[in-house]
Amino acid sequence: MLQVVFFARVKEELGCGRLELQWSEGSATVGALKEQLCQRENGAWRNVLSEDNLICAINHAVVDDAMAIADNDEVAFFPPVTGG
Amino acid sequence: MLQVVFFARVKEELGCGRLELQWSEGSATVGALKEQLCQRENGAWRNVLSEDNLICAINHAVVDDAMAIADNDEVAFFPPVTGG
Amino acid sequence: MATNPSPSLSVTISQADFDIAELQGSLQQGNAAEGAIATFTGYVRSDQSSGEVSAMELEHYPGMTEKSIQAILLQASERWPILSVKVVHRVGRLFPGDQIVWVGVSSGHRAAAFSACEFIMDYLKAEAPLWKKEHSEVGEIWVEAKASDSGRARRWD
Amino acid sequence: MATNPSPSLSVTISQADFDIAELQGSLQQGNAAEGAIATFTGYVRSDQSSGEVSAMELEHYPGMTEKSIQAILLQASERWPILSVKVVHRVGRLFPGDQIVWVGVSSGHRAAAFSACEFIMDYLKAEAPLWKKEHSEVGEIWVEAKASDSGRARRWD
Repeated sequence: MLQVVFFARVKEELGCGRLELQWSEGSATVGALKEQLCQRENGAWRNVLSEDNLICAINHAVVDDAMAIADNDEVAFFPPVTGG
Repeated sequence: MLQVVFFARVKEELGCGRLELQWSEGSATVGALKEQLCQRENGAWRNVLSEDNLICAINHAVVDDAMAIADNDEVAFFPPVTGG
Repeated sequence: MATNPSPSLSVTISQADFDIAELQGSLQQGNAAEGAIATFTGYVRSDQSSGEVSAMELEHYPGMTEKSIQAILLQASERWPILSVKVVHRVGRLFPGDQIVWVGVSSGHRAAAFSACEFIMDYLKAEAPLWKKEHSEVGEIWVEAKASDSGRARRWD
Repeated sequence: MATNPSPSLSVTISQADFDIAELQGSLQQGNAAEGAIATFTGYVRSDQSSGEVSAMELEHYPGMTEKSIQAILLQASERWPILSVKVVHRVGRLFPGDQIVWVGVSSGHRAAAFSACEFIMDYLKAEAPLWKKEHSEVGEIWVEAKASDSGRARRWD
């Protein structure tokens, strides 16, 4: 299983904070997982997840679209950070 | 009258914190006043007041040896500052 | 070396307010070399681009936020001779004038304390997963990241 | 302009110890633009070049010291958008771990607060008539000015 989590504006716009997905070949990289998620809700998620500045972290480390995802990873998607 | 004040190591080495001097032609610039002071105690003050890094202030503003001194000025001599 | 112990690096994410005097006191460990503490406190401003802000909400990524700030503190401690450093960042609902973040750095001398403190704030703004939402007359608005913030972090590279 | 009042610039020279929380609180004037406070606190270190220091004496030039720090604060306020700034410097006899100096700067944003705070400390070290004498096993020694301190002030020119 993959834990997929969303934060802040991304969470709000998707109306979803956390998903559990079966790990599969189709979700074996960040890019592939994103494409799979983009198809949800008849493609409504694509607007949110195709943003250029979307950040992805695997197990709390920021990664890029080419990064491989292993089973049981926690994959997070969130907008640019604005703390401090 | 001139008020002449000394601080920190300079005060300690001269054994003097404050002097009142008559203003005169011989004390009309910082350089002239310094030369006059250097002759005190049989020249013992010269060791202290001829130090390269001695700082002079007139009425609380740092000045150089060429600065004119007016009657009633407060003239201060002190070593490089070390606060903070 | 026994005479140069690892610096203490501490991160707290909390809804609770903090006491700056207590935090600064906790940086002091009775070390003979302690000579300088630089601190930064961030507050909720009410005048924002979205208008007069009445409240703010801060969201974080539990686990990753602490970890990423800890990594920034480690970087700072490798770069400057830090004795002790502490970061406290609040989350949840905050109001104008409220304290948001506190960073304190203890070092032997001021140059290291100032540099490390500013470095930590710059990286925290650019890298720590925290997000602000402003509440104002015009509604609720997620604060947009500023290009200047990632620029300020990059200038330390 | 009424909307951009002159910053508050305050200098205190005193034998008494100070309370950092009270000082930081006094920088906050309820201004909607207050977003950032940077502070610096200097402490008496016991490990000095002259050996293990047991006490320190700080002498100042009453009148000139306040005036010269006030001039530094004015320079800082002309250079950065400061809302409020305060300096407290102790004089007299101090012991290891004692607070010596506190500088706090309130501004809308952190960059100005950090820069102004560090600028003030650098100039204070280089220009304010204050002198330290260390008491240690080897006797009483006036601290020598460091070339690096005048260098640090000059880098702002």
